[in-house]
Amino acid sequence: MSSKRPNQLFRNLNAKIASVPMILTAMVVFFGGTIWTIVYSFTNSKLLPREKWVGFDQYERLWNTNRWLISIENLLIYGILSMVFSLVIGFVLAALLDQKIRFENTFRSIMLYPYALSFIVTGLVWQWLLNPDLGIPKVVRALGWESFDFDPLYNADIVIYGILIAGLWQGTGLIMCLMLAGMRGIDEDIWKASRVDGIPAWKTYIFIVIPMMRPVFITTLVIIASGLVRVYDLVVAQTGGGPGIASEVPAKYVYDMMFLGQNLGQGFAASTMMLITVAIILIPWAYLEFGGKRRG
Amino acid sequence: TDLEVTHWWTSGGEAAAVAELAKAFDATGNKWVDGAIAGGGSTARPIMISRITGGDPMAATQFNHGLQAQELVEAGLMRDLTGVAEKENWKDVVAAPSLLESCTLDGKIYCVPVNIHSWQWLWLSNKAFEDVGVAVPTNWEEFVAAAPKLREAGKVPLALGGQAWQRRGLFDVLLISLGGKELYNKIYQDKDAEAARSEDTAKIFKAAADAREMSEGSNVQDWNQATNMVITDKAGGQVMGDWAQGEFQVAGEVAGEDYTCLPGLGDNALLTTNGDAFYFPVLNDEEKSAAQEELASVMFDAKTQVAFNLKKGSLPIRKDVDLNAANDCMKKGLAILEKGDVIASADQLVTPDTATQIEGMFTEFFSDMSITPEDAQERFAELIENAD
Amino acid sequence: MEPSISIRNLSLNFGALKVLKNLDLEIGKGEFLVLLGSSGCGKSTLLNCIAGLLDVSDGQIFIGGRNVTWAQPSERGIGMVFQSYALYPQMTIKGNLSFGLKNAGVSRDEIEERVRRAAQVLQIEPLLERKPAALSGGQRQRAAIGRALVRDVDVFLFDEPLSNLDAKLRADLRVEIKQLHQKLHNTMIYVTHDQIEAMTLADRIAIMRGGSIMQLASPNEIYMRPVNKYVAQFIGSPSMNFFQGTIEGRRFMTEGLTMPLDGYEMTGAGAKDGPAWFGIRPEHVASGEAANAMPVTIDATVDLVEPLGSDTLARLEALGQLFWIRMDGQATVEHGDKLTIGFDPARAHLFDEKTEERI
Amino acid sequence: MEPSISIRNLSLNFGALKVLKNLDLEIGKGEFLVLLGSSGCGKSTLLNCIAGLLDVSDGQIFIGGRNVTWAQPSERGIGMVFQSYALYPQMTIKGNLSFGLKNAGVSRDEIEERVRRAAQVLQIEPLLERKPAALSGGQRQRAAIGRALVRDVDVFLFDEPLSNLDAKLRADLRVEIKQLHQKLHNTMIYVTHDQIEAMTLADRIAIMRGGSIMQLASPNEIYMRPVNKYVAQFIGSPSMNFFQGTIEGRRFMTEGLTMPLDGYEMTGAGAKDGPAWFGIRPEHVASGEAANAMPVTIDATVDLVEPLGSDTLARLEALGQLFWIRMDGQATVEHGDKLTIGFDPARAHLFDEKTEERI
Amino acid sequence: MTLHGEVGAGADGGPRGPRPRRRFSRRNIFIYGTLIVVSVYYLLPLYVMIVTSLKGMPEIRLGNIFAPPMEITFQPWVKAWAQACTGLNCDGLSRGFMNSVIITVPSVIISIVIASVNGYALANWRFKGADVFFTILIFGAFIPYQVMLYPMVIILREMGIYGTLGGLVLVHTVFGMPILTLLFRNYFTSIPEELFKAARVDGAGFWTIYFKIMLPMSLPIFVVAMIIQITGIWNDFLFGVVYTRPDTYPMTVQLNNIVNSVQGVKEYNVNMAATLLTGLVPLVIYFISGKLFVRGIAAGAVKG
Ligand SMILES: Nc1ncnc2c1ncn2[C@@H]1O[C@H](COP(=O)(O)OP(=O)(O)OP(=O)(O)O)[C@@H](O)[C@H]1O
Ligand SMILES: Nc1ncnc2c1ncn2[C@@H]1O[C@H](COP(=O)(O)OP(=O)(O)OP(=O)(O)O)[C@@H](O)[C@H]1O
Ligand SMILES: [Mg+2]
Ligand SMILES: [Mg+2]
Repeated sequence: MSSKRPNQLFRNLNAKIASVPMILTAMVVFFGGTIWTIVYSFTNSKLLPREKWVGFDQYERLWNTNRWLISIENLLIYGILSMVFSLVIGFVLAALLDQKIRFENTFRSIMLYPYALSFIVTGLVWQWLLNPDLGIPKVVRALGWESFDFDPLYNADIVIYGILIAGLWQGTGLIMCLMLAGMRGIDEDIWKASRVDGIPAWKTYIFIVIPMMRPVFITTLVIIASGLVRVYDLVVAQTGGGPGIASEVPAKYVYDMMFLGQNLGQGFAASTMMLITVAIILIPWAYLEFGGKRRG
Repeated sequence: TDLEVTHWWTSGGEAAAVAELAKAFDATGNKWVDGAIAGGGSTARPIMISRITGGDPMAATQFNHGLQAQELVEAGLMRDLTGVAEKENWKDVVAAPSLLESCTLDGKIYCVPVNIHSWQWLWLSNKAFEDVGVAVPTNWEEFVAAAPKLREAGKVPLALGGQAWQRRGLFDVLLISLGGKELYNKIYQDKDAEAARSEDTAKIFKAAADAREMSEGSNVQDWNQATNMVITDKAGGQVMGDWAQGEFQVAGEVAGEDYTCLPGLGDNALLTTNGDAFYFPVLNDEEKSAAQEELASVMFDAKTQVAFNLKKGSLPIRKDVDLNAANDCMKKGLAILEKGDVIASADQLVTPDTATQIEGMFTEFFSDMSITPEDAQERFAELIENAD
Repeated sequence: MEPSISIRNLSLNFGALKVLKNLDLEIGKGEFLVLLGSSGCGKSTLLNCIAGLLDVSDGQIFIGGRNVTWAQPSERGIGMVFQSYALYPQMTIKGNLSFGLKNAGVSRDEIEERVRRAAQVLQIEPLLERKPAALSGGQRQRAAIGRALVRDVDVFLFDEPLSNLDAKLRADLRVEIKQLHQKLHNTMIYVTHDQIEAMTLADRIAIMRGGSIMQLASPNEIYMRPVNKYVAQFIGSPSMNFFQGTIEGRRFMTEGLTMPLDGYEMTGAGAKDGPAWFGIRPEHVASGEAANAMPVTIDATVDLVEPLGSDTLARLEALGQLFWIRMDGQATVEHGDKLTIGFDPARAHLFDEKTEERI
Repeated sequence: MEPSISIRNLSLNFGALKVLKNLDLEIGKGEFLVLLGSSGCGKSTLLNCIAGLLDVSDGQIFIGGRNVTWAQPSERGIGMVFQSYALYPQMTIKGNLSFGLKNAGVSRDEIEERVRRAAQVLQIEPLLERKPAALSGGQRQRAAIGRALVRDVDVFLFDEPLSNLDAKLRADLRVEIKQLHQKLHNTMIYVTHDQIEAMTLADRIAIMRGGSIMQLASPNEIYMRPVNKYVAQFIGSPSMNFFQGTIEGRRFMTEGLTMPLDGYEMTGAGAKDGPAWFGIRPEHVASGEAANAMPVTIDATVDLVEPLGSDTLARLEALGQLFWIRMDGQATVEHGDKLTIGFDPARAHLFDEKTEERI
Repeated sequence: MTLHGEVGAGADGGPRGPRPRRRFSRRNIFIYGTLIVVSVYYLLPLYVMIVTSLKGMPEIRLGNIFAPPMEITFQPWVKAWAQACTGLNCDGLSRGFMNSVIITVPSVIISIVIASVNGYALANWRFKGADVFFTILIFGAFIPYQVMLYPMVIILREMGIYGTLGGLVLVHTVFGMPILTLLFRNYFTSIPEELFKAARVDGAGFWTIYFKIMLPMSLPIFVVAMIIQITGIWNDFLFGVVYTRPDTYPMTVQLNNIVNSVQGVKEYNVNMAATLLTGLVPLVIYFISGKLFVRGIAAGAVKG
């Protein structure tokens, strides 16, 4: 037992050794990969990465590309709507399930099961359901509503909503579960207090429960947001970006540029823009979550 | 020796054609391990490229001709097939020298072209026109004129799939067939933006706008689904390459009776030659390397070529083959080929990057009625201007 | 006493579990009733029934003469304060106080006025603009009381409001609640399992056990005349000391000791002979010189000493069993000391051995 | 006294927050030391430093003469008991008790033996095969103590072990811990903010405030001679009563009253004139007849009465301020009664107004 | 206040006993009505998939996708499982099933083991800089897979494990790590710290505490992690196709091949059957462990 302060590096060495995979993943894959991507976004790499520097050319081209702009716009629309709807629908469903109802488990399973299915499957099924010649639109017309003309997958103006319907179908169940868990975590006494105060249930949810569920909402937002940048699979399976380029998304742009267009530089530039966006959203959050407070 | 061959030939006709290749290869005592990836080149190519650059290459892989694989070749990842080619005298027997040309880099041959494809075909459903009481058109203009009748009868005049390459393809066909060889070359070969902005090109865009209107309501993604609309007489016609013929065959339809094919849209019988080629990544395994050369040789073999191309609906890459079994349409194509009315396809002229951009632009154009032909033309011209 | 709350034949079951069993209770207007009992005896359940937060299984509840058995909590004219404070965390204290009123459609001025008054009574005026998270435990509980206060109701229900506070704060707030009651004269029902709180606050204490009320009486009565051994043992710290023995005539006999029961007031018919428990509270046992003046004296050995400052508790060994006594704070005894103790059987409590009822 | 634990110049910071400040402390072998202080004063932090669960920022810790400043918790020869019991929920009680021994590689027989012995001491033998969830709070805490016990160590650390229990159980377990100490004679450090526990258990109490020790002395000394006003006020319930005034000569003068300080033992040099606090504990104030015998008498009005059964607390108004006194349990006073109270200044406590140090 | 009717009125004429509950109160109609409508939305695709997969092609072409099959046929299932062709291989999904199992099992196990140890180290053994790494890791949760595809190819190539099962496991471990580590970290943080302290006093080291104390307490979160990973890995297409060879293609790749290999008309019934078959494993897991999943979510995810 030395009285000297031992080398800090070797204190709790096991913990550090156990963290090596995490450190490697963080540093080599995510950090390294990000840096590598950014560096090569300043080259005109085509099929293979090469160090031919072209400055900001790729970015200039990126922001002059209609498809990229539409992708961004789509992601914005999809992102905002899917956040709003996921949260609202998830919350409302959770609130309904929270009413001590019968068959709660059944309802919950029904809402959650789509989450078990991949985006590919989701996309395929909804592509089919929304097909104007086969799916719901046809049935509605067959039922007598002749003028029913809802064909989101073939109408550039609303295609993104067609994707949204599928996306929500797949993801809201999980959000609902998170919300439900959050609601159940709220002190029973709060509910009692509000009942004694004569506050109607819906008001209690809106003015008291929602503000108390802040951490849940943050977790939920993170989960939705991390799903957003990956909306690729769904789009590919459901519309392939079409009609035209009406439902393109940034991740697809990146992918297509890198592998179809064989213009890695352009793909990397687009990736970098996505990463920057993510960073802008995420860093303040990470700071608040991990930097600001310490564990007591 | 087992060789893994990746490709994206998964439609009915295509699969049957691949089977011929496999059969021929298996007959040499080796084994063809099929690595089909469905969803077309756009799905398959990234996977192929990743595997090759990732150091886990397949033994052979399909690529389109042209610039797609050039960098892989330059990086020394592809096997040099010059030895086989010279031994078997490919240069002399090849039907479309330009295709072998595009397999060549610095005088060395790196791929095996296996067929000749041409894009400039209009496929028409005889029955569809019969239904509406119009004669089967003999050229594009008649087809356009017949469109309203088809519409009235609840048919889609022109079937057009949603994938980007089909849409650009349609435009390129219109460009060649209606605009002629010169205009085409100016634009794609010389990257002449002026030509792209010219009156002549404007006409093409007008025609494209017509096509756009005619294709409304197609609502399919894959090209063969569009073809299927023609086969089932739901659509009047489709502009598609000769590979569409494979689908008609699988469906048991007979050229001339059930359907009509118009090369060059019936206007300008010019064909681009395009084709599929197989590349052979460099492998460390001696045995496999030897088998690779065997496979290359099998693919180019005259017998295999006939069997393969009959199924595929394309033209063989060799001139020294007997094509008695070929049908009507194929013969029409051969005739044009023999006359030498062939030009290089756009894929050989522009980089994939530019091609993707042009595809993007046309996908947009064909699905968005609000884009005027003039706007589209201007954007097209800009892309041509900036092409490298 | 005009009843403010009366509970008739109340039962409550959770599934098969009978938590409250045919309970009857009348609470007078302005009375401070404490429900005391060990954990799980049904105190909170009873309170929740009164508040309307739980549906009764049987029976009726009247508040202020009205049958409120089926009324909503907010219609019952009650205010409630919870152990966990249950303040709405994202609202200021003022918001907490006024939220219920706003909902009830009380006018803005009236709300202002009521909040101001409640804040003044509870001395939380400077805290009105703060959020609960920025308050100490005691301040939070005061705010929670304020929320009940502004409702201007006749009945206050408290569910262990002080359990989450530390000893010092608990004592302070106890006094404040007492004063509040003296000022407002509302009916208050207060659940606790802390007997100090019960003793100091209550007009009457209801000792509950297993869903029934064992004894309902004033603190003094409960302390002086517990109806059964459970209550006797439950109230008082350290607990009452018990000897097992027999009553014969007017004497209690246990091993090695016979005590005359002169001065002991029997309940009911008077002395029944038979096996019984003899109980005496530690504070009713004298030691040292004072012991000699007592009718009964015993020799004992000190086993353990607990100096509390103001008093000293000592555990003795006597008659083969342990025995707590409360001594003066200045008393200096140590483990092993021999001591003579004495007590007056008139201050004792006798319980039937079987029924454990007071004799 | 041979020191069992000595802490030299210990500091601990959480980032910028200095929680412990150059703390020195010597604890004798077999001593029972209680760390007492209000919430957040650093008690748990100090205990965790001793246990090695927190890395110190500066200073040294010796246990049994060994410098253990950087030793692992398990190498320090300590056992620790936590407020939340911290029993491993998935193991039986026996598993809980033997876990540490298994880790240390103690032989199977030895483990059996030690567990048996500990279980016997704590009377939890019948519970050994149960899981913690199947135990009551008191049984859990006993098991948690058992877990420390089997480790056969010289030093036991307790972090508010009884806070989660109800009043009755708390009193029982307090006694058990006391007895355990009498039996084992280990060194024990016990954190609490309950002064009853502190008073009854401790050989010495360390009163902490803001990361420093204010006073370290025996319970009696702390009760009788608190070194400053904070300690005086902190110890005792109800708190000491204070008057603000001035010392002149050997008299204390406050509005409307002058008291001779005969019999008051000054600390240090003796009387310093100047503004000061005069403190007197509620239990040192006599009322009724006894009051008249006291050197100082005051007339007062009863403001509030808290009958505790064994005693009665009363809050009086006297000299324009509130004033607590402790009376006999039988005393019957009521709000509004007039009363004469008296006390002996010899039993008072004087503190400098500025430094708040004892005079 | 008026009394609530005669029902159950007691001796005093007031209500007595439990508040009467109406089965079909407005509130109940609203709640159950909404839930049922919503359930229809969620179930519709599944219903259509099942119904379609049991129809023959002619019936599909004719009709209404919602109509139940007039003639139930299991041929599409058989075809999807054993006969559907991709290129030359006409053995349907069956080949992919074992591959998926072979890929999923080690990937799930290894990624969970690593992430749980990391989460535990982060929650209980905080060392300097851990938060920085963790933040970067969380950042990684937001990076689209496509972006990392290329760097990952290079990393695997440099490690020489490209195309091996090990490589694929590594990829899944890496990309599963952010969200799993977050889950485990949150869960372990919610375990009372005193338990951890007690174990340290008891002389348990890093691994002993992990295995003997933490692990047995973490069933719910392990279930959540397992479900997330099984679904994620089983459903993965991108990595499965990029980092494997044809003979080891997982089921999703086969599914894509079947669905996208259009031979003439799309065989919707076969496609649906194939889709259902592919989704079966995660679906079954969800239905079996749904309750634990919710519990685990409550324990691990919600406490941010
Ligand atoms: N919602 C419930 N469902 C089932 N049983 C319950 C419910 N609430 C309480 N109980 C049971 O009813 C009994 C009484 O509970 P109650 O909360 O009234 O006790 P209490 O006297 O308030 O105890 P404490 O002092 O611990 O608060 C207990 O046995 C408890 O387990
Ligand atoms: N991990 C930590 N990080 C930052 N500050 C801490 C941490 N742990 C404790 N503190 C702070 O250190 C101070 C002392 O805390 P400590 O837990 O020692 O108090 P305590 O005396 O044990 O209080 P209590 O009686 O409430 O347990 C408090 O102000 C607390 O906020
Ligand atoms: Mg309770
Ligand atoms: Mg503490």
